[in-house]
Amino acid sequence: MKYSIFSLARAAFSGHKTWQRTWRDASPRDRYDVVIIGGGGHGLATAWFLASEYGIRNVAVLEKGWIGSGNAGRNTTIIRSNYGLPGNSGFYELSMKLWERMEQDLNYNTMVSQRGVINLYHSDAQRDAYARRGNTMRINGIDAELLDLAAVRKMMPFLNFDNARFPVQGGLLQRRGGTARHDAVVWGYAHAASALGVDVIQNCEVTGFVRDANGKVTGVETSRGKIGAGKVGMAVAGSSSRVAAMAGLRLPIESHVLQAFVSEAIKPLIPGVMTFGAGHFYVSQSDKGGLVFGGDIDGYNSYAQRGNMPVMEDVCEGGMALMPMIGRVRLLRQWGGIMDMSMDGSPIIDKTPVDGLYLNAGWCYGGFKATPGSGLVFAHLLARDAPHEEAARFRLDRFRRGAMIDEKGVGAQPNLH
Amino acid sequence: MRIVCPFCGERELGEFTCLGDAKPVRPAAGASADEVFDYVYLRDNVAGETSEHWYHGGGCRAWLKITRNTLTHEISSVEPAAGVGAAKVGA
Amino acid sequence: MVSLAQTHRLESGGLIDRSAPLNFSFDGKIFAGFQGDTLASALIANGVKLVGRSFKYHRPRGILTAGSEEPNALVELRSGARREPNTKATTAELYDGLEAASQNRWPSLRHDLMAVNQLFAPIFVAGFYYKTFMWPAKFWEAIYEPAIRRAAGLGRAAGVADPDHYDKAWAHCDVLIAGSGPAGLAAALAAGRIGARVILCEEDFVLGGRLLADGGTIDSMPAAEWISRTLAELAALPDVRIMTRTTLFGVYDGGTYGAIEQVNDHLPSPPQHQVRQRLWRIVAKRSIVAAGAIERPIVFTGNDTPGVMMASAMRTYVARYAAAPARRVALFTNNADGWRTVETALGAGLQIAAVVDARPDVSSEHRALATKAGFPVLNGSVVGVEGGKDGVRKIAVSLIGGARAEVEADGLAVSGGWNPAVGLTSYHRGRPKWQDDISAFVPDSAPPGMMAAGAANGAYGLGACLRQGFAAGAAAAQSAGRAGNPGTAPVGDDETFSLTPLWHVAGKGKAFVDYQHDVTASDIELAQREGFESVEHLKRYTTLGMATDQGKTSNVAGLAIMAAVSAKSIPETGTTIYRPPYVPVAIGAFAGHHRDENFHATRLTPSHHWAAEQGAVFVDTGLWKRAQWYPRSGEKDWLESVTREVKAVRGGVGFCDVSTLGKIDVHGPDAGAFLDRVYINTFSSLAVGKARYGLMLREDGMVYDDGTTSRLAEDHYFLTTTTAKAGPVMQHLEFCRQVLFPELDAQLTSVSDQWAQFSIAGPKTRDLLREIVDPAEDLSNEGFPFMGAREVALRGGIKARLFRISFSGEMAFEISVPARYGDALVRNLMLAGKQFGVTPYGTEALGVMRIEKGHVAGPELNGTTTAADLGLAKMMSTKKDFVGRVMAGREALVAADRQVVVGIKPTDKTRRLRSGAHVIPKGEIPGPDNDLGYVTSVCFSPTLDQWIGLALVERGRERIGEIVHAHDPLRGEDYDVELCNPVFYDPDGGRQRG
Amino acid sequence: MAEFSWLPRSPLEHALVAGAYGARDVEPGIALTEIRNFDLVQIMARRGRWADLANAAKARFGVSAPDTPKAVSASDVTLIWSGPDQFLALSKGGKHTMETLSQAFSQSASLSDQSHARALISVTGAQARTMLAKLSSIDLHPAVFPIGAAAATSMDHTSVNLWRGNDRPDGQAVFNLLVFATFAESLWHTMLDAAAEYGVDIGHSEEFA
Repeated sequence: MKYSIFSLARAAFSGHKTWQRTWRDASPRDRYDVVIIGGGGHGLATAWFLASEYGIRNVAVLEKGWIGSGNAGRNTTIIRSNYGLPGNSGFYELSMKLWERMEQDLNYNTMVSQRGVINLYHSDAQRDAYARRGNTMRINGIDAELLDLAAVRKMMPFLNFDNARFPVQGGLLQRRGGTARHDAVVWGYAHAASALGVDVIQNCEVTGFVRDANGKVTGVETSRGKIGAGKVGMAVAGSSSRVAAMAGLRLPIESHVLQAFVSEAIKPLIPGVMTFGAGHFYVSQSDKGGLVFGGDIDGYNSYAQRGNMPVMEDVCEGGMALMPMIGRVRLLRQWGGIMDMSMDGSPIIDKTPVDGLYLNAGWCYGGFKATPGSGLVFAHLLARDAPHEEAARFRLDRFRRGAMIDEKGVGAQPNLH
Repeated sequence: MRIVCPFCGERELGEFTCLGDAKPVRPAAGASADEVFDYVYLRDNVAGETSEHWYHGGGCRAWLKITRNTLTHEISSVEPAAGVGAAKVGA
Repeated sequence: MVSLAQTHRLESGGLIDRSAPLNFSFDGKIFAGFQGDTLASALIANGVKLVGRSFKYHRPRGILTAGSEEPNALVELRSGARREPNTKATTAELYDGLEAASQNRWPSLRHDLMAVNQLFAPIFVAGFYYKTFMWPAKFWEAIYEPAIRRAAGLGRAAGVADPDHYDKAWAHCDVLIAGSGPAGLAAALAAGRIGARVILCEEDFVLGGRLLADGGTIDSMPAAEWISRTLAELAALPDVRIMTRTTLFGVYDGGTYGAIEQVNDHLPSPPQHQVRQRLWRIVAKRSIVAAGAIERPIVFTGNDTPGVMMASAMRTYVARYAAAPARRVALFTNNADGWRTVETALGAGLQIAAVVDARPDVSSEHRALATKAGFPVLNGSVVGVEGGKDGVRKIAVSLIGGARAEVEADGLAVSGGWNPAVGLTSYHRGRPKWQDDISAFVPDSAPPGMMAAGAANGAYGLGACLRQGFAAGAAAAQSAGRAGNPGTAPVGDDETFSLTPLWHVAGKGKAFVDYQHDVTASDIELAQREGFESVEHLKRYTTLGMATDQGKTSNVAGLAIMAAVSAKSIPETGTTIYRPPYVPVAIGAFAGHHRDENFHATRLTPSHHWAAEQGAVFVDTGLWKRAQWYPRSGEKDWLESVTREVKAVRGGVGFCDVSTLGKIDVHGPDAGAFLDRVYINTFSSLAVGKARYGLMLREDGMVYDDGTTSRLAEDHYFLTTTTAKAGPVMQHLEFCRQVLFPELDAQLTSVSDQWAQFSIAGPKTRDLLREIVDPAEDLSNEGFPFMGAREVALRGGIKARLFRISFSGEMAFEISVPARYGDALVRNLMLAGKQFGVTPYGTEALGVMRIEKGHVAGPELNGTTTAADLGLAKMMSTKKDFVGRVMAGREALVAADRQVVVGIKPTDKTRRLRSGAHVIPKGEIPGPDNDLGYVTSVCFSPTLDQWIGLALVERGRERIGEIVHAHDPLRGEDYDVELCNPVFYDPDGGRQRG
Repeated sequence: MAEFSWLPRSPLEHALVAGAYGARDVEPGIALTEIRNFDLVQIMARRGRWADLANAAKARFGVSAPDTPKAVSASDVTLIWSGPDQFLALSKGGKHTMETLSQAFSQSASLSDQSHARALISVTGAQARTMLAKLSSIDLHPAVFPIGAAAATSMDHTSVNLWRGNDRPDGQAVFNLLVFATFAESLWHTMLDAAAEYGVDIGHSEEFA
């Protein structure tokens, strides 16, 4: 059923009894052309692009729990394409363009809200680094503006300009950046992919790979039986190493916990997305009114999906340093996600050394904004066996070659990215 | 998290920094680039018990080898790194 | 003062202090209450029923509960900069002058135009917004979203800086107890008597938990008397600490707990020098969750009408606060416990209109009570509530068997049973288990060291609470290693708990599950229909349980309804993940002291206060404050000051505080061998008395840091790092020493703070030094050659270290003295240097001179450059192993097309350069494929009288002499620059060697 | 030629204002005293040389070098454990300076002068533990942190050496803090903020507490 204000009004007459499932409740079939492991945003987007762009509809998405139960459902919903290095800029802009048409593509309101993303700077050196980055964006056809102090003051008069330890000097603004409703992205892709024939299979945990005599992956073992596959794509960020290990692979990835926080709902207080340049704090306000914020990863390897107090305090200290008006706003919920932290802070989308097995991993804490782009380029790789041009640098062998994409310049130490 | 430093006793997480997996051992001089690549870049990234290098930078500045479960954060052992306490080894 | 009637205050009773009347205002109207009231109890005492509006439909709402589970009675407390949105009236302590306002309504609470949303209720079902507002795309940001955002949210934040202070503290104990009800107090008694260090946290301002409202007999005395005896005994124990107004909100790893103490929220503002709230990090060997249980509503049509209240809350208002929520009370219950409300109400002289009991049978005692008091017992369910903003008027009842009845009442008490407070026990992602006899989830697993006791553990009777609490206290103390005698446990009555599960009474009209978020039973049915059956999907799709009450009254009912419609059992349906904090906590408390200037520590150099006296402008460099330049009167801008400083150095002599560099003593017989492994170049061969520039890599082959290291003795090197990397390099070196190369006999100590270090530079440096250094010291080029390093005596007796090194390219020394002499040294330099025009210079002039000299610094050492990129490939020894050697050789890191450091200067000498501009081949249209690199550092060079800079440019060294385009679209600038040798000044180095 | 004066200046000279601070309506619950002008030498045993160092220390100071988190005092020196195989020697009056100690430990240890790298603050008073609980994650309960206990720890993300000295004559516990000199002023302000509500008596001294 097509979603619109008219269908809603019609359904209202029947007490909304006429609505169907948002996606079909599929059970696994024996074989698919492509099996995607992971029913998060990336996996479902990949399936949708396979079906809609590449004409491959005999596709299953296997999810061990409920769709969106991983990082897709526990991130801070920011979308942006303000990267500074070749490889990243083009890819994230591709993704941004797909965000801009997502609701029409999917017939699902994912609440893509381009209210702007600003990275504040507090020193000349930081301004220069942002200038370099912003110019990269402009050269790649991405919108970027370097704001001075007066412009920031006008836009965000509530920041601490008077007695800050590290006074704000300006910011790098991407007006097209913003937020989207994370769960809706998952449901929207499931809705649209399912409509094109993709099987979205929940409560189906992959427990191993089926390999032929040559070692080629020909299917997966799951908690719901063996499923044959022409190709298998992994989109399980947070668990990439665990799943890859079933195929005997070791990855340049560590799993780390990133905490996120939301405040009680309050009337509109802040515009857009802000990141503090002198501490670990970024924030936006959801449509419901909660301040959604976060900071740095906890810094130790973890699969526990929960963090500890030092980082929680550190994040709130950053928040209070930046805008002391939030002192009496209450933190309502705290949670954690498992980040696939790669060795250079950038993702990996590539064939693996195992024939038939394809990898989409290493998103660090930037995975949400990449969702549509990741889906498209991974679908391309699965369909064509060659990288999409905007993902040509996200190769697995780049670490061995020395062609890292290291935005932060901290090297092979995942917890610093 | 609380870590029982073998020198200082139980201390809170904020005094420590985690570097990462302690299993990879730095290859000796003359090792191949592949061996060094493996050491620098590839990780088992275990979901479960694993050993890690932690630094008690906010305390006694000892590097520690900690066995910790990444699913529960439970710590089962803490040992000093090889070079800590070297004053008490045979000269 | 006006005397204000408290129309619904009972004549006697309650734990309020009638001798301490307090005035307060709600929506501008003045009311009176007493010390000991909450805002909610005081409003009730004044007959106020309507206190808020719901989130989506703006339905009128009243007070539902008497605790932190309250979904409805949220107010903006206080005003101005202290305005606190979404404050629960049920936990806000009354103080004189309290100001509260209702929220999420316009223009007023009684006449809220936003209630028009109710007209759209047929469309505004769960998740409706996912199905619409999609066309046209641009309308989302422009029209739909702003409207939604304005309508959403609840209260308004102050919007200005919080004027109050917060701090954070640590506490340590053997046994931590959450809750001061019978189980908590019994636990404290047992653990305390055994000799354990005990901390008991109670969110309320009075101790006793449910005993305060429900009373009972313990050890043959009234509960109140038992409480005061128990508190006296606990007070006499040296290591038992009772913290009221303190809520345990989270449990973290290793027995670390978070608690929030509302130190001064019960006052209009904190007294001078005191904080508003304090965040506690409590480290406990064992903990006992005795946080009780939360009574749960029954979902029926009209259940959100003001005047519908939880049965236990009604008891609390009547018994504890002597405030009557209604004069004529009806009770709707599915369990025996609800009947306590009847007893309490009758005891306070209120009328009972009827008891609607969903169970087929009611005990004979209760029947007798009904007969005696003359009210009917209706076996059935409430199916409708007549009433509105001003409360309940009439209740429609469907009797078992199908008959209907109506009851006139002005208040309806509801009890659907109790849910143990399983939050704390579940925060490590443990799921509670279903217990059939009480139809509730109880803790199954718990974080290490934690146990639950009493109602929090599903034990609802007073006797059981006391027994469980006492046993838990004793067990916790013992397992924490204490071995005293707990004495005997307090004894109380055992009550039987009889309940017939009832979650939802089907009917027409809205029946609310989540009051605050307006989630109805039919929303849950819709979610199920659309496939959102998983409880997590249910929560996310309908927003059930995501409001400020965190679903304390709604979650279990919601999933029970989901279980029913999806034909599963409740345990099969399961719970969502419980997430801390247990109650919402002010963000300011998590920040504590660390805000404004105190966000991070500040490091000051030894010459800081002297520089401040000179009027220096300071710049933040990491935690440091460094003098950036020293403006003089008449100078029109920073550039003029900096230019003067540079010229003064190049033409005479100046000095700069460089104490911020990291300084490390490397000692031991293997110190040289150690440095050989951490630097790319060799240090073991360095002669004593000499300094050498060193470069270190990360193991991935990228440049990590640089600095000058001197050999002061055979077994003693003095290593310097950049300011930014001082801490990380120390950690890295300790890693190398302790982990990578444990066989080496080397010792490391940070001496960053021991030495005040100054760079003295310029052709007259020696003249100045000779004034200050003991004349016996030979400072000639022969006696103290370039890169020499040694200790010298200064005039007046103290010792200093001199290093003949130069960052500026001038004849220069760095001098270091023990830090407490740093202030004296600058003053003496000024005194001695007056005759030479000595000029203090700041970091800007330092930066100008290093760019003129082509030295790389932070912008070039950006973590993605190799030694070769920086033009330092020749330093890499091929004769030894060192950190980063192998990975530095990877193909892409030695490729010919890498971006390398070059100099740039504008072809138009009057043009200003800016860092961050990109480099594009001349004549080409900028694009990703011809982006050759970017400008890293720029300055106005007074020496060359033009702007110059350094850049990282693809094949830069091959391009020297090429004119390229500096492209800076961010700042709207495009201009030609020439790529040149990065050493702009004295390329032969004659000046620094002279 | 000018004659130069070399007056040492404490890192707290600017920030420390002697006298009362904070709440005035109560008996001061905290006394903060800076001790100025001391000698402090970091002594680190070399590889395999702990026994030699211990012997040398015993001979030089008359007490055993601390090998666990403790502070041990002799008549003219306090030895404060600062990490595995290392301790600090704190003294006054030039008795145990770098110069004088390097002879005694030349074979067994590496010495590093820290005399100017730290400020020394003593905290005492009825509320000392309460106030320190805001700064320190260490358990300072008398049974856990008795006289002579020491800790290398952090306050306000800054490294400190903390040890408990002898009680004051009135029975109040005394906590000594060595803080890095360039952080001292900042940490001092943090301490004052933590102490203000209890009333503070501020002073400085040339003598150890």
